[in-house]
Amino acid sequence: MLRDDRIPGDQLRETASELRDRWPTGADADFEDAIEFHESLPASKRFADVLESADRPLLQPRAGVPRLDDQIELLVHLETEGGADLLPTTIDSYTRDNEYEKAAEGLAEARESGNDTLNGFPAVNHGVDACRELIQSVDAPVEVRHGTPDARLLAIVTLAGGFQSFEGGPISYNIPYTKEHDLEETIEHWQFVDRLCGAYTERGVRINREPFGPLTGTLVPPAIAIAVMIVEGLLAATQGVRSLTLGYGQVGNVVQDVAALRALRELGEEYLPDDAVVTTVFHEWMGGFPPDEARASGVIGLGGATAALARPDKVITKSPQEFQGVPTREANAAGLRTTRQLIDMMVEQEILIDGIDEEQNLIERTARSLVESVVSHGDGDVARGTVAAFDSGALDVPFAPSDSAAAAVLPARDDDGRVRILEWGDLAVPDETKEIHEARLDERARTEGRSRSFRMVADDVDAISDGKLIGRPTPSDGGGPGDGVDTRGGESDAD
Amino acid sequence: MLRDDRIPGDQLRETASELRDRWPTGADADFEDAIEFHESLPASKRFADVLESADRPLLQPRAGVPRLDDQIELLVHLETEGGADLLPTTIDSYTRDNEYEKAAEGLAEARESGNDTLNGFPAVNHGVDACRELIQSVDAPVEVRHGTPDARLLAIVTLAGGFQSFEGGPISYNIPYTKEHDLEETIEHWQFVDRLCGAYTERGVRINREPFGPLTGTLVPPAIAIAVMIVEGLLAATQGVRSLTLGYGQVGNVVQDVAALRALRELGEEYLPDDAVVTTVFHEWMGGFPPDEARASGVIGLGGATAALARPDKVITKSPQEFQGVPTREANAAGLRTTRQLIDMMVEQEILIDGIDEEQNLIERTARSLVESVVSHGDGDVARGTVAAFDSGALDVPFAPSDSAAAAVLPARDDDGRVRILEWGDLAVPDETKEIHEARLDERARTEGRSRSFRMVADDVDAISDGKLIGRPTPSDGGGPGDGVDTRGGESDAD
Amino acid sequence: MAVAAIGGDTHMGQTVILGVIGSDAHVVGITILEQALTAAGFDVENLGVQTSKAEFVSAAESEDAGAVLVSSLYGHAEQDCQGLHERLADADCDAVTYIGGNLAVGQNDWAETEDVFRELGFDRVFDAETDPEAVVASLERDLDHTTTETERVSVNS
Amino acid sequence: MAVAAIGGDTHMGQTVILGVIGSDAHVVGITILEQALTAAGFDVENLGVQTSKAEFVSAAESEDAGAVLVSSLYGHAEQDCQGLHERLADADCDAVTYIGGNLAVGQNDWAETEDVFRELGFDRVFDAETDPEAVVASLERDLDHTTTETERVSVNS
Ligand code: B12
Ligand code: B12
Repeated sequence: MLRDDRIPGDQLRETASELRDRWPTGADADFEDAIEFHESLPASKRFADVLESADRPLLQPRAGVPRLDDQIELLVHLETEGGADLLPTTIDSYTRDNEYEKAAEGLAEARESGNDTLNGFPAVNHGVDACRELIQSVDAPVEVRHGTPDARLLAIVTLAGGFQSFEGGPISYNIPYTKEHDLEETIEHWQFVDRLCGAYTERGVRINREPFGPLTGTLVPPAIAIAVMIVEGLLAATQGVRSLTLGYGQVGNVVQDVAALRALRELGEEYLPDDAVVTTVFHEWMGGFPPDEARASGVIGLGGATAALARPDKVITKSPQEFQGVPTREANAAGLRTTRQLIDMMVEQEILIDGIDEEQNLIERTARSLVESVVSHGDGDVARGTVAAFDSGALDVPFAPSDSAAAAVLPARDDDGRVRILEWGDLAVPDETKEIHEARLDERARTEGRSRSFRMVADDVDAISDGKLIGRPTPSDGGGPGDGVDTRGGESDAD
Repeated sequence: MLRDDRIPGDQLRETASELRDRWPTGADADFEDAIEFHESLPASKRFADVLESADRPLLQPRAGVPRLDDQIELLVHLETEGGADLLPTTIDSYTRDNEYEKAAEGLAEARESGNDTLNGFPAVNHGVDACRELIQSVDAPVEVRHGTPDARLLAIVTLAGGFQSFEGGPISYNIPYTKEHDLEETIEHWQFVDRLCGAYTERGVRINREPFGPLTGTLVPPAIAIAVMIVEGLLAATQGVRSLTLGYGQVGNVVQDVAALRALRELGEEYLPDDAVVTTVFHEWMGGFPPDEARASGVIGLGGATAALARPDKVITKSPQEFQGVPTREANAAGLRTTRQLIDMMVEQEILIDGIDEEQNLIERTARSLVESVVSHGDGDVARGTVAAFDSGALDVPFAPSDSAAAAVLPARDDDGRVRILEWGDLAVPDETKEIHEARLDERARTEGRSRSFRMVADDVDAISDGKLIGRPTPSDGGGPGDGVDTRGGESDAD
Repeated sequence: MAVAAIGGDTHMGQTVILGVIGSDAHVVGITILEQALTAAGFDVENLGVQTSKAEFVSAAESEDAGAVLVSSLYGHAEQDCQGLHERLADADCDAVTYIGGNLAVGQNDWAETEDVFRELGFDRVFDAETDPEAVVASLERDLDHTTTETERVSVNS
Repeated sequence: MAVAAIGGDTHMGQTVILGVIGSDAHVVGITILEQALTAAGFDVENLGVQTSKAEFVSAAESEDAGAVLVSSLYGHAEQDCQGLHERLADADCDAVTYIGGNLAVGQNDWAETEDVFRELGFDRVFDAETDPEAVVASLERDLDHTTTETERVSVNS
């Protein structure tokens, strides 16, 4: 039965050896050998240390292409031309689905055709040695970024391959990323991943773990994201993880974003054990981007400005080509530099904004009530509580595609652009909190002369890509300045 | 003798007819005919009305190319693809020097070769009809932007040509733009320009006048810029100008920029006559830009964010190619859209920042003391006072190339990035103000472990183009992330 | 985005099948589309994300669908749609087929992308800038049109 | 930007002429350069902005300048520098000549721009990204070099 208990060493070894048999490259992932490799790395590649000792927000992009040489080139480019402080390796979708066979085909095709036929780096297929070559070819520490519900083999291979940070978690890489994966099973799989990281940690190789804060990336109310971060942090800590980077995705309202990042750090430190070092990561806007690089740079600019005000430990940057597709390396580096310029111009300024405390307070109260509800759903066991709370809808994520989540919660912005909750489902939130949200949404409804409804949600989902923060109803729908894209979108008739 | 008195109507006519003989196109500039043309324009092209009735900051780029058809195309592009609310026509350097002969050569060459051999639109050479064609070919109101000490003939031609806004002023288009032009004479020339605008205004065609607030664009202390704006506003109002847009160039410190824009509006309304409508314009960073479009977009982003907080009536945008040279129209439109995205995402948010009042107060006290000093230097006459105050150094502009200014004032940033004054020259500022600045600069000197000196100034001048706000001393000078430009600058050896 | 007034006419009772194909989990687009289509009076069967070709085909078959709307955002649309139209044909399904979303990996040329999906058999190809109203308008045209043609055929036979 | 330590050695007493040519008024660059060159021990004669060719030539002549540094930012450098080197030659001035700043209108190709100014006779061409320290280093090389050669010549004669 699922329990929030540390996996015994022998069980870890047993499962590991079973998993290593699933794909030929698994055999090369020898733990002792891996420890040795990690110990051979210079201090500048120790992810946890570099991140935790930084005196300014470190920048990290997302990036992954199928071939090893291309991936090395890409990362070197992001380091030298983008000034990335921390590097990523984003994994392809087949690997995320554990379809190593299909990934192998895609990789072979990529090698033959020279085209990027996969949307990321199939690390399992590449295997341990290739990963080590990658780690050795760059100067900064590298993280595995993916979206994999069952990331056990991926973790075995990549950690043995020298990566020192591993993104994801049982909620954050299930609920937003899949339809049918069972949540209980996913938690077990991540207990394994965390336990593996814990095993490295015990041997002095402190693997950084980063739960994925943005979730569905689309108007996620801060308290929900924070509650999920705390729960995943707790589960990871149980397994021996000692370096935890909790995430949060920008919503675009400056006061709310700064308040949320502070609340995240505050509650992270409060809930997580003292021997785990807690850091925070701020993701630049994760929702729909404008179909125009110039306006996208504006969105990125607001991300950088917010980061300068909130001072998270790390910022995950976006590129101006986010709307279009996987960015070119130049665009990816551009996103880094735009962000860097804003942070560096603002970070030395003292800019004290009113009302942050109040918003932070509201977020903390709500997040606490969600975490407490998880704990009580599990009679004190966070693992079981998570499953039960999602099942009952006490914990929920808006726009969740997963069958494990109610997805009954619907967010909408208030008149100031802060993300509030319009539909609560069965979310475990105090009535007093609900009243505050409802009052704020009523205020907006009055301003707009329409009633609160799904139309607000739909309008808000598109607002930033349409060039605004709040999806106000417009008298006419067309018009507006051009967007630098040739066709104003739409269909191409086949006749 | 120079006096701040309205030019009598007959003298205006006399000078005008003299000027119209200086270049063949002058003959076509008939005042009655011009009034008729202006009256034929739709309300959407009445510059003053459009600007003064706007409910959000309007955006305006800078743009000028030699040929008429190209200029039309350029402006249409900025309107449709950039979403510009107000349009510019930037005049070339020869015209600014009243060298219409050279401008004619450049224009002929441009027409033959298709190259832009002039750095702007030679409006005098084009003449009245071409200007009207330009005005008729676009939808938004258009302003003449230049930098001409003696802009009398330019004003005669362009106002007859249907332009409804005219940038500049006797200080702001002399001190930063020329070495040898006599200030007294320049004031007389601008009294003519303002009187001409006043003549249109009396006939119901309210020409908007916009003194050039950024001055030398390089670390100009807000109080100096504001004092110059007030003085130029007063001189213009005397001549009958009734629509005045006072300008200010971003310094990059958010608190100081918001405070300065508020002070500008406040003092503008206080000092200028009630029958003149005062609006404000915020120029995105006018100093040296980063040699990299991505980082330049970051600078522009901070401009947009500041505009959203300060809500000026108008914003003059920069392009990401500012460093390189005159931007392509695409880059120019991109600067508009990046700015627009930031403003529209932020403008509905209530973001109350502490300490703005205090800074505003300091700026207002200093600016007031400068304006009072001008008045007393002229025994109550602002025109004569201006000449005398520049002569004595009581009014001064940092980095002024003009022989008319002492250019003894040297600015530097304090530890928070606000522009303070390091060298005062004879600037007419209360001791108490000087003490505040000096204390702030000492704070910075302590932080940096070096003494206050010109090196701070030099470092600050380059800071934003190097990616920071404050020019801190760096242990090593090289290194840092690439800047997306192939060569890291420097010389090319001819051997 | 503007959403049509709630409660338009019902459109011939012909079901519209909607889903995200392959292992793609981007759900926001179809959530918005479902809402817009429903508001416009269409009968929508939303299969959700990570829907296989087989699921599309069997839903189209069992609902006698008038239209099959396939969404794909994550960049593997081409692989995921291989053979879909053959299977629809095998099942005697004559529904119009649309595909929309972000259809290629990376910064590809749209015209090229478009051709690829026409070749695969889609009647209409929509990019990621598509306004839901445009989809509603298209479907209204295509479904009325299809219905009329079918009627004419039966009169003639 | 880093500025050299104040009070370096004096460089052979050879005057460096500095100015902005034509009707260009961009003064910040030469202000920074003057300061850096002076700090490095050069004897600088700063003619300021809007300096004509004639002014450059007569200053170079009367100061027996070792180097003439021409700055141009506003995009008319090419027109403004036509004939400058001929006039310097006429005045028997053998100073090394540098030009720097933003040398073309618009978004031109640097290699092309560079060629244009070499053709005009400049010994070195600097772009707008030039660090003042690089100018100091170059001048140190060029002026010492020139001096040494001159000395050698006089020993031999
Ligand atoms: C939010 C988001 C996510 C969220 C999704 C949460 C969720 N479950 O929905 C998260 C963070 C989980 C995520 C994950 C991934 N994402 Co994602 N994501 C986005 C993002 C930012 C916005 C998408 C969105 O919701 N838009 C808003 C909705 C309303 O618009 P829409 O989806 O485009 O739908 C509209 C139109 O496209 C059209 N439409 C859509 N479908 C159809 C169908 C028909 C028939 C018609 C007519 C019209 C139509 O109408 C819709 C309504 O207006 C986009 C980039 C962007 N667009 O800005 C990337 C993006 C789509 N993601 C991308 C990628 C690669 C991924 C990942 C593979 C991860 C990665 N590398 O980290 C994973 C995939 C996981 C999986 N198994 O699917 C890429 C796709 C690359 C490509 N195609 O070349 C994009 C473009 C980002 C990028 N630039 O790299 N993502
Ligand atoms: C500040 C500024 C102004 C201020 C100048 C105030 C003043 N009097 O100094 C104001 C606002 C008045 C102004 C006016 C104009 N400007 Co202006 N300005 C700038 C800006 C933003 C910064 C220049 C600067 O001070 N940089 C900081 C200093 C430290 O750097 P620097 O000047 O480049 O100098 C360094 C190097 O270039 C090099 N260097 C320079 N000279 C030399 C010489 C030698 C021998 C060597 C070795 C090295 C060297 O070393 C210096 C020190 O590091 C630039 C764009 C940019 N660079 O970001 C535009 C820019 C130079 N201006 C431009 C233009 C067109 C004008 C105008 C014609 C106006 C217009 N269209 O409105 C007028 C010209 C008026 C006139 N008569 O000259 C263009 C030039 C276009 C081109 N070359 O293709 C630019 C590039 C802006 C643009 N993108 O359009 N400007």
